[in-house]
Amino acid sequence: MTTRENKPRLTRDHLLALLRRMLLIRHFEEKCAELYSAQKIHGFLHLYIGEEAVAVGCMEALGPDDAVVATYREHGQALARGIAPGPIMAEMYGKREGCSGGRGGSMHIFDAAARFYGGNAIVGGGLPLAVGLALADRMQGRNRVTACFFGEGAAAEGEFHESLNLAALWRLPVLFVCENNLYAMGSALALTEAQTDIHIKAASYNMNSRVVDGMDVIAVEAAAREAVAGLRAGDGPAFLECRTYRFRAHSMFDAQLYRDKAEVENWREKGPVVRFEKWLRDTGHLHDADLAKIEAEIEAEIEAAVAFAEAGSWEPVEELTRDVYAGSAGR
Amino acid sequence: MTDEDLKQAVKDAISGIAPEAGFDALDPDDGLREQLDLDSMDFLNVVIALHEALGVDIPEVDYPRLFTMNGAVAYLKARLAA
Amino acid sequence: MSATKHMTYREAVREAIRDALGRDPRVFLMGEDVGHYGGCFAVSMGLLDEFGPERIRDTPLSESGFVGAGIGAAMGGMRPIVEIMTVNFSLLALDQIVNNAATLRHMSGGQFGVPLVIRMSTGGGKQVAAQHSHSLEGWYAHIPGIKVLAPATLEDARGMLWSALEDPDPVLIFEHVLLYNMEGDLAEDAGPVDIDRAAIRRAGKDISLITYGGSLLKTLAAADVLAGQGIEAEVIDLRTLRPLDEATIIESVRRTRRAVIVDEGWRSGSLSAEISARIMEGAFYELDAPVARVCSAEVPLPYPRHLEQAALPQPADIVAAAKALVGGDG
Amino acid sequence: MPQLGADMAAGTLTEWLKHPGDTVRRGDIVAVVETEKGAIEVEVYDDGVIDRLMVEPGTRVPVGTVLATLRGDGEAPEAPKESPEAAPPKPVVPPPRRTMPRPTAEGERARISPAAARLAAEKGVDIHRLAGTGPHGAIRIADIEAAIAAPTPVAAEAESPAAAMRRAIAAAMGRSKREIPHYYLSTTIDMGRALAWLAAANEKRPVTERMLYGVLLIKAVAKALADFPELNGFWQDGRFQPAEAVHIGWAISLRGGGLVAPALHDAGRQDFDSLMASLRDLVKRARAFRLRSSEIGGPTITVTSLGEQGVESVFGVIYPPQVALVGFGRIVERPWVVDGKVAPRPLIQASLAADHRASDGHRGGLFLATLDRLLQEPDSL
Repeated sequence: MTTRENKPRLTRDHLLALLRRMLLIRHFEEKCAELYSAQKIHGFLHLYIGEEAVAVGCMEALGPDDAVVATYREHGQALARGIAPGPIMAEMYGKREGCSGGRGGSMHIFDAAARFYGGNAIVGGGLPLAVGLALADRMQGRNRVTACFFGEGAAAEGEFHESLNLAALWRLPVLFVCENNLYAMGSALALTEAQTDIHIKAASYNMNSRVVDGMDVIAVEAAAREAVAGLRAGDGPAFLECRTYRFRAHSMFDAQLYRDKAEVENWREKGPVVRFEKWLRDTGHLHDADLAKIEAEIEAEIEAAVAFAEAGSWEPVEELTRDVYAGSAGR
Repeated sequence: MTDEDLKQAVKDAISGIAPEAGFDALDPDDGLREQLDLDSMDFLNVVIALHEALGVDIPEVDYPRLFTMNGAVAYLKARLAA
Repeated sequence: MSATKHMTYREAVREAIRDALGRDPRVFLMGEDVGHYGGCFAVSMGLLDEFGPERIRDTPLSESGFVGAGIGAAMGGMRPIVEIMTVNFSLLALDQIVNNAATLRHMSGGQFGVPLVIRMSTGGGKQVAAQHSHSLEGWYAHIPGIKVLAPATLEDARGMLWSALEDPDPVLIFEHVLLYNMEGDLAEDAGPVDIDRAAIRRAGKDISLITYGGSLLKTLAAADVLAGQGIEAEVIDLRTLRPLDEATIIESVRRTRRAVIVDEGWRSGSLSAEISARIMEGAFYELDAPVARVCSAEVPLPYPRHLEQAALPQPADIVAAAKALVGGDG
Repeated sequence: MPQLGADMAAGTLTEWLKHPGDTVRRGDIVAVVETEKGAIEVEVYDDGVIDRLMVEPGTRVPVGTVLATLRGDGEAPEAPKESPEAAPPKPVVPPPRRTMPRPTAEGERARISPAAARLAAEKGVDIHRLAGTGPHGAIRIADIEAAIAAPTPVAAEAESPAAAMRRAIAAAMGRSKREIPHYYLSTTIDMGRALAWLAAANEKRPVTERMLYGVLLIKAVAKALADFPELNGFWQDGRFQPAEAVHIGWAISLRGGGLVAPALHDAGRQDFDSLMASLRDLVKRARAFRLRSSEIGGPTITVTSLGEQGVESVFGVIYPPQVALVGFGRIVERPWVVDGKVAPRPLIQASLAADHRASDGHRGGLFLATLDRLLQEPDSL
């Protein structure tokens, strides 16, 4: 664990809150896997298990007015951002009570109140949006930050380079968070990138750019706070490469031929939750009773979310074209 | 006027109404109207034609006596003689 | 007749941009070479000096990047006018336009709208060869969630922009390359115009000639020729390609019972194909002849002038198509 | 069989890693399944004891099939759970608006524009004998309008007038039976007074002005129609359009077949002499095929009388777009009760065929009753 001087305020409440949020994400994602097998959730499902520390750590640095642009693997970010599990689960079911009205599903979580500008299913598609949001804030004199999450796969897309250049060129308050989980879908990073240190690419666009251990929630939080402080001071965009690992397949239909089980087990021991629990126990912050209480609360919260989704309703077909255009039923 | 003249007069009256009427196969003692498909309007026009051709007035009550060719000839002969 | 000013279509567009920038601080222009260079078609000449680099923003050659940024800025409360140099380069930004701009409102359950205007030039005829001469507005008219306009007159070039900016959803404006130098008189007080109805530019009883944008002048010329031969052609300027003003189209065809559609796109799967289908659906029993179409030859537009002109729809083609339908002594 | 991916419909169980009686924890891998994308481990989401294995290794089963049953620690084996909640209703995509089918012309398909086809159908123009002047020789509106204007069909030289008439009658009668819901009524009318009045009237008249009883029938029908407008007019564009005046189409049968019903204009207001004169003239010219087309069009109702050689009663087919037809049978001497006593009287069967869209039986009955009453007072006609 890092013990550098700029580590966040490590009060017990704060540490347990971090653990609680990571456990909520972990259990939520495992419940999603179960519900997918039971054909309650359809289509594509990309789970965040193993990468919880990145979302939880980064969200600590953002305020309620800041904006978040994420990708199709965004359940963890949505939960960490404070969107209630019920509407997210209902969205997975495709119910109209879902946070996107049931229309987006797992890959398209939207929430205006949380300024959560969605899951974007086109790799790299969200980066230009984040640049635009930051541009609008800057032009309207609002001191807000836009955080943009994406995987290392996006680094191969043209939009990655165009967006980083625009943000740096116009000194826009964007926090680019790259979740480098070593595999772009089925291809190991070394097979797709000449330069596998993604943060070096970002640095070449003349912006603050660094790498951090994505499995260490405290380290991620510290790095995120430092980067966001720079953004708010007008230093221009910042890039954070979080080295992490996804314990489950890229998506639900993936035999994971591209990696062997030993590697997965190896990373599982180094997983964010296991490590953080161990560190909290070693430092006396966490006792069995606390953990049991947290686990029970989360269990109940997850069951309630599933019940909320099960009880949800289907959007009537008559509303099919509502919102294609503003106001009208669409033409 | 001879019987032949009278028969010709009747034929002329009818052909003015029904130009395509064929007299050669006509049975002189059978109904003219049935054989030549003459309805009441046609028959009235025949009566009018005979009146104009022969100057003879034929009251409605005598119509039945004109229903066959021979009957007509006999009736007209009598009326003209009177 | 109110006082008028003689100007070009290009100046009318510039006037529209200047007017919008003046009316609303949220409006800003973004695109390649719109600032220092003054716009590749000189539309935004002088605007940088007048409004400054914050609101007249040159961008790197990153169509997907700056169109996506325009979408983000619109979602963030601005009213951006993004200029893509030509429809040919817009292919690089198709993902942002289709998967983000057109989709977000519906997919977010109505939470996020994209009040964005994208302007781009379109069409051929200037011998710049295949990669710079496409006419693909028909593609965009296929996409629910956006609106598509084709200003063909000075009034529309001057008036459509503000109405488009006021629209809460993305609006694409296609300016045909051959129109920029078109001259005419525009009323001094010309202002915003509607953007959801077609216009009958010439009334007629024998046949309806339906067209838009760069083909309007050719179609009006064809109508003159037909008039000389006793055929009164009605010319409809679509003005909006999405939504199509079906009411005006059907009403006209019901009256004239014949229709020729003039569309610079390639025939297969073109906007003219869509309009022909709607006429068949809406006025089938009124048709006295099959619907005809005059489109570009299905070939990458060639560089040499004689080939390019042969590929593009011409007035003579329109006259021939119309006479074939009216037939005989007309 | 768990759903393991968006495009997975079924899977083949290759191997069981747990067996009946084994205790399992949530998250344990219990089996391996082969899919198009390779072998995937199947985990269990509940704690419990394997009860029964329902599927043999090597068999391919659709997603959702129960592979094995689980019971709680120490519980007795029980029946498998019912299938998961029904899939969300298949969204009902509104069927694409069906475009109207094109009316198929009888016989071989003439090339004709839709507008011309509709006009031809409306005006009962037979398109098969028309030559088209439109694109590719297709028939167009101009051709239909020309056909309507000049009834003798342009291209029908080879066809005799009688054959052409037969074709027109066929089209009209066919259309009548297809479109008009006929109802029929009939009544017996004592013609005694009317015929007596006629005989007396004819005695005072020269033979050239002698009248037939048909004229009385026409007058009576015309007068009766004054109180029954719903029988005098046309059914067009889906609704009844009453005629301003009564123009009676008198059906004249032609020798050698064929029928025509020229109109006696404003029959109600013509006096007997003018009616008889125009009737006689029409019959003479009709029978000689020298009727003008203008005289054919225009009747607001048709009356048909079979005359002496006919049968006692006739129920006619309405001539579209009219809405009624009055039929008279042969006058027959029959016993009839007059002032309580039975007496031989000349009786005639009067019938009404009417379009039930425009009028109802009750009104039709009253019309025939009025007709009877008028014929009892020939002076009032």
